[in-house]
Amino acid sequence: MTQEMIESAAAPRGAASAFLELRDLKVHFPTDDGLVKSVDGLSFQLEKGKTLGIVGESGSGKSVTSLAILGLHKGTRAHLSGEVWLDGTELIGASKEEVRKLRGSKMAMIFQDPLSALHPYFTIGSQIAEAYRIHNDVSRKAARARAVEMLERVGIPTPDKRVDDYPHQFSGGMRQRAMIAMSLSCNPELLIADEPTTALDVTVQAQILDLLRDLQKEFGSAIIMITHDLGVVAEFVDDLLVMYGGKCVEYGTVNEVFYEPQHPYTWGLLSSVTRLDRVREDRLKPIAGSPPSLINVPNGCAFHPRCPYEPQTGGKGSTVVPELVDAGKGHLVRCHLSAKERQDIFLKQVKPTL
Amino acid sequence: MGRFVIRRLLGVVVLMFIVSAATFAVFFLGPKFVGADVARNFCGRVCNEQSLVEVKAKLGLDKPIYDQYGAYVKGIFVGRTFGSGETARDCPVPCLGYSFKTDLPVWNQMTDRLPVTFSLAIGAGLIWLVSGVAVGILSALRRGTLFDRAAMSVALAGVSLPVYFTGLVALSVFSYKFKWFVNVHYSGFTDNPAEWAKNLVLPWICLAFLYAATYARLTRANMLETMGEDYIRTARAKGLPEKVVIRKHGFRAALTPIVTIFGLDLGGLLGGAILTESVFGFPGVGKLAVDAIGQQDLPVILGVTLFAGFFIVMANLIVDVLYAYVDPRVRYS
Amino acid sequence: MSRNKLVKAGSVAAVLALGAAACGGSSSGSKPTSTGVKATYNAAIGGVVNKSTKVGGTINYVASSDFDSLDPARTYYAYSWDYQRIYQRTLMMFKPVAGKDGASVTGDLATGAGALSDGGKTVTYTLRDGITFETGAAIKSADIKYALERSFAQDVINGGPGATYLSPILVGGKTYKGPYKGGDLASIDATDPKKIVFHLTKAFADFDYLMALPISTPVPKASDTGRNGGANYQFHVVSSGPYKIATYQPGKVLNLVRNTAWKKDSDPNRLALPDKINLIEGLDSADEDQRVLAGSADMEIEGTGVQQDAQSKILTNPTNKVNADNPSTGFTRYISIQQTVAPLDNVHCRRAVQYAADKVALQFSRGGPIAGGDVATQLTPPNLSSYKKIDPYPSGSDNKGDLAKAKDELKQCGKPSGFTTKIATSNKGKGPKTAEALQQGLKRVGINAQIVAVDPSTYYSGVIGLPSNVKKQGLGLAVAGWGPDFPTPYGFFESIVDGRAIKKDGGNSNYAELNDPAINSLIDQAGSETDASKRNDLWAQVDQKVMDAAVILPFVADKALTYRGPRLTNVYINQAFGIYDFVNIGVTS
Amino acid sequence: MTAPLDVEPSALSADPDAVTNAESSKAVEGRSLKQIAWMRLKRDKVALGGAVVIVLLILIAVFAPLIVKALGHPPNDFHEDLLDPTLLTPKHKYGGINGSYLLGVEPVNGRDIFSRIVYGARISLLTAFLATVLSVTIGTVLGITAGFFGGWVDGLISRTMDILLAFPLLVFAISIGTVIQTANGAVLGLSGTSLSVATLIFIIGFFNWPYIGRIVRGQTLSLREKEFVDAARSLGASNGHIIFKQLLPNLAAPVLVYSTLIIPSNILFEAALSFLGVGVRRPTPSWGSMLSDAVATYSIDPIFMIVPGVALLITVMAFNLLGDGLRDALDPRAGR
Repeated sequence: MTQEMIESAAAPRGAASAFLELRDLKVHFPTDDGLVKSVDGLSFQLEKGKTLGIVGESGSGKSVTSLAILGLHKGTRAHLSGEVWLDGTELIGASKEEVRKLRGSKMAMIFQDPLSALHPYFTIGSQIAEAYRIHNDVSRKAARARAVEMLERVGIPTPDKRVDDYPHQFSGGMRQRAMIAMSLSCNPELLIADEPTTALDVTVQAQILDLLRDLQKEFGSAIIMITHDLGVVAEFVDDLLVMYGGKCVEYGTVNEVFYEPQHPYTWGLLSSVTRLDRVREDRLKPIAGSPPSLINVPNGCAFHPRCPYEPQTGGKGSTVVPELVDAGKGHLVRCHLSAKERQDIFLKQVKPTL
Repeated sequence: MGRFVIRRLLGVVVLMFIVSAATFAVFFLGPKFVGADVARNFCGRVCNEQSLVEVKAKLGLDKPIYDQYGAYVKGIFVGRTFGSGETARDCPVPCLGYSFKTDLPVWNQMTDRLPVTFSLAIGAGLIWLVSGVAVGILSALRRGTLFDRAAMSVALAGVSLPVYFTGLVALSVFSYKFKWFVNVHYSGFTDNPAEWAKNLVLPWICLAFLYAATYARLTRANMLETMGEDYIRTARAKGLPEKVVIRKHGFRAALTPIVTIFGLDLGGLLGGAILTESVFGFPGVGKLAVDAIGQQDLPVILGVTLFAGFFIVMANLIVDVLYAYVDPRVRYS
Repeated sequence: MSRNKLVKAGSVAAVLALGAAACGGSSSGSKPTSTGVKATYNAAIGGVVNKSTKVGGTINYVASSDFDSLDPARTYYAYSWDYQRIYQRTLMMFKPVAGKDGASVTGDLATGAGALSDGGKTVTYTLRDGITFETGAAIKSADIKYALERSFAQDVINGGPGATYLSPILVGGKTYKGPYKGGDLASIDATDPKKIVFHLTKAFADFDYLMALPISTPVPKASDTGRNGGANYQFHVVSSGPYKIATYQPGKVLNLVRNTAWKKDSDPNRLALPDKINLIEGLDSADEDQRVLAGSADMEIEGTGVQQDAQSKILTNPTNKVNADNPSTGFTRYISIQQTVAPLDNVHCRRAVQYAADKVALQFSRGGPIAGGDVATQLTPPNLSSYKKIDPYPSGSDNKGDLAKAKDELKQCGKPSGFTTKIATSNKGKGPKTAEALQQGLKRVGINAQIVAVDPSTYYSGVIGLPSNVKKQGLGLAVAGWGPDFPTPYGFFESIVDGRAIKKDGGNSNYAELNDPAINSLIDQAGSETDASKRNDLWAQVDQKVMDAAVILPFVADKALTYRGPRLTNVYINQAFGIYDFVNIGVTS
Repeated sequence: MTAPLDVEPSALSADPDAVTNAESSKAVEGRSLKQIAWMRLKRDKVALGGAVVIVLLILIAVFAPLIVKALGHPPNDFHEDLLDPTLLTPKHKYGGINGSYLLGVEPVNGRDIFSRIVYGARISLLTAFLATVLSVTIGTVLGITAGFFGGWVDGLISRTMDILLAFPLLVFAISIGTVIQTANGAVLGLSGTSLSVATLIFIIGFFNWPYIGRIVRGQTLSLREKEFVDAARSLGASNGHIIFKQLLPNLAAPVLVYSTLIIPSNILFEAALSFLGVGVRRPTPSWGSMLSDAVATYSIDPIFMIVPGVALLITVMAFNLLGDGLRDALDPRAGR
């Protein structure tokens, strides 16, 4: 067990020992309508060579977390607090410039929609070369060679020609590969992949995942895989973090979460996955109700309005925020139900539907 | 690219054809529709039925409209000859005919006035482009600050202020009250560049103010939209310094549409900054148009309309070509 | 007469003044008697301001628009006629003198007035010696003959008054088409290069006046061909006077320099003082005023008067005021009341209009007492010899109309609650304001009028100058004005009240189509009356009768506030044009 | 990530980081577009201010006779006694503003500027509104037609729009205005002021439709490809049904926003034409013709120029503010 969830309250101060460690990260956005608490007290650790999956509905705070790690909320109206330690450096308190230098070199990100994430006016090659040249003092020519090399590495055929193409001339899968090539151009030690395969068809998906896996092996990078696709999770990640309403609701190794899910929300997620191959209409409401408003997060457990087991908490669900507690072997869960109640419900009601 | 340009040029010709035909029709049929006779305007004080017939013949108004139009179009491309015998006048290519009122060749009248309109439009254009875009960018980058609010309030007032009001206010304040610019009138660039510029300051600013306001709003909106684009986030994620992100990745995408709109606006203005010229009494193409319209000086109206239409269409064309050059998505599709 | 845009004092009247021989006692060749006067307010009316013979310098004139044409056969603006006298010579010319004498003529190219023979049907002029074009070529009688013939060619060079005047007078003139198509007009005989002989259809006493119009400016036939001839001659005119055109950019500049071919001893009328005369055209009116007041220009040549801003600067500043004049322009501003349009065919309805009009409002619409003029109660302007004050329709002590009388007239007309009609006006200048003032006045007695505003270029030719159109469109009221070029009653009245002068197919100036046999016969009587005071009595009767018919509602006797640059010399108002005489103006520095 | 407003929570596949751009991202549930827009608009004090001014202006225009009766003098009545007889400008300072003449008097004839401004609001608003209705109607109908049917219909309409946009608009508008003004008889059964107003409406409305036509066409093109249209079509819905029940409701927002934004430009257009002398007939008051009249005297009587100019400014600004607010409310991404 390399990762260990640390309750924010009990978090030891001082430099973190893990390669990446988040301590009580909070990202809040003041808006006209009120304060949006996109991420509200998130902590986890990640070592090199390992992969952490983060799943959750839209607005659960997954992407905001990754942008916070990269320091992309700096200078915006977002209120950040907590700590982000990367290889011994604290990033939240670090200067903009310091974080910028790390960005793209030590940590890189693969974005979800490569068509909109690549600049339409510049060639693929120049965009990759640009990323390389920021952090490496090399000539244009060398940077271009690097771009070709990276394109070749991610499996673009005739990279020396395609290097001068524009993003719109690439197919969806190729664009994603180019995106990956760009992210990897400086051999980052931390790679955050935000739904890297969502826009792609199944075969390409598999290729991209293979590619990431190979690259991870080669460079020993740590990867955070943000996804809604539990299939990808099952195949690719070591640990899994389930987010709901800006908070972690369940955390554990992928096997534990998959085979012994503890949180009612996770149950819902898992049931929706199994329905993927079913008729489309059935998928529309996997979990009753809507994601919570991040401005008016429900009192108590954020999930309680949608939780079918809320009555069993005796009113606690709508009044008290449940703590994140260890359900054994580092498997953390944020739920008022007792371990036994959860066990019963899961075995009797949920498991048969999976 | 070459074919694209050629196809567009052909389109221009067709368009000009239609514009001229429509203008011709409006002025030939319009007066008939309301029961007026154009020839009577140019018949002089001693107009009687006989001289009316003679004037009609002289102006070519006695022929059917399609003949007149045909001769007109022919004149543009191969020139034509007016009258016959000793008093015949050759009107060389591009012949837009002679003014009914002054007997001057329309082409010369327009080229005479072009410098005025060009001076006005291009000077004002540069001012509003630079100031509008600068203010828009600063506003976007400092969104929500006092500067942004102040600039956008001024811009909003700007788009709500017609030049025939700002012009009068400017004249009454800066020309009459403070006497910074007395005798605002057009003076040729070649005569005295300093005088030329001094006289153009007020018109430039008044005309530019209106557009600068629009451009500031537009630039700000575009800039904000662009800076929210995913590819800007990507650029930041690469670790690019913010300056580079804004200048290299932000500007190009945000300003391309501005520059194209600038082309169109400038093209429209070159055909005559009618209101500005009227307010400041500048003898430009727009003033020519207004005067000619009042006098129903058909050849001049036609000439100016064609001229203005030509600039609009050419601006469109240039903008399209430029756009294709700047935006590879257009180029390759 | 009010045809030409912008020109208040400008334009031209039909000048067939039969009684002109007695007017001002014109003995040709008489030297200007006026002595110089100091620059004071109104000094140039009747006096010569800054009399001087100092030679040299440059005059800078300004104008808001271009001349109607520099072609002597085409021009028809008064200021253009006046201005062309600087560099063009005509057979006869209006005397370049201040005061009443300016309205009489003297020989220019001719040695003197035409010699009459054959009962007045043959007129012979002898040309002076030493007269030349700018090319140095001698001016021969054939050049004048050709110039007069040109003015018939309305198909090529339209606009000028030549054909109207000459075609009924010259033998064969009615069918003559001009030299381009019609060859030569036999009734103008130029066989002797020093003599030009006209054969008239009937005796015509005012022929000398006709020959003072620009149409008699000599034109060398050789210069009137090809690219530079015909309609293009206006851009290549050949000078005959002391100056010639150095630069002409239509609508921009007209620069004159000395014509070295001109010989002083051939021209007793022109002093030719300045070396250069520059004119900048196409300026904004307010800009012109600013320049003239600042001294960067010397004078505005159109004579329409300054704008309101300059008016306040002139009248409130004594330094400026001494350089200003407020001359009568000889124009009467009036509303034509069309008896051809119901219910104005009824004299009582017309009189109701006369009484109901608010003359103060109308006067203000023209610019008030200074820029506009005095309230008029009759058609005859005060500077006309036949002027005898009458006020047939007194409009109350405050001049704002007599509404009781107006209502009474309406009752007699059978329209006690008023009626509706239209007011036609030109849409430029002061016309619209005048129409509004009239409209507002008439509304008080229930006469509701709708304003029809038309561009000046069509207004006189196709809108109110075309009787059939007046009827068709029901233009019961029309904003108009009339002034003679030189103040003779005949020139003033003939076109606008003589029923025989009605032009049915366009170009009509008798808008109301007044055709009263009594008036017609009075006009004839006055024409043949040789006694000046009796003749003036007859014209006064015409005035009275026209007013009785109530077809013309005069409201302002025109004035203009004009400014003369202080460095100009020999400045005076020429009565023939109602504006400054440009012929002999010089500069002190 | 387009405006996540109507989006039902489709589990995990909906878009994720809603909050990167805080503005666009409220996880607002269960409210209709209308309600949300209204909510946003209510919060936009500036836009509301614009709306209040517009309502006031409309009331002023509607009740012009009453207002003038209470606070002014008949708009066409002359008051020469209030003028300096030499200069014809108001005798008293500040353009003759006093308790009886709230905005002073006009030079030359002494008409009550306040009354003329109040009546001028009628012309301004009437022409601008009706012209907007005209161009929006033509633009929407032809835009939908072009976008929905495509092919040669689209080609024809699009080319027509191109041609109209290539016309030097103002030159053409003045020309037609002049030709109509020359008509002093009745044209198509209209004459006088009503003819000139109808002409203005026609000119302004007709030449503006291609702008809205292009926008509607573009929107229609993208809507046509949307699933709900496919669904309706597969259920056998007629074109009419699709256009009126599916497309039009979805076009309502952009059309509304655009209409609000072209009203001010139409007001300015009307004023420009009146300024150039081809607007409404005299003596009907119009702000543009007041400005045009003021040209002669602005140097010595600036009030007469400033008053109509400011009236124009306030009106146009109010519409612009409301239009901006509406646009932000209905489509938060545009214009930010």
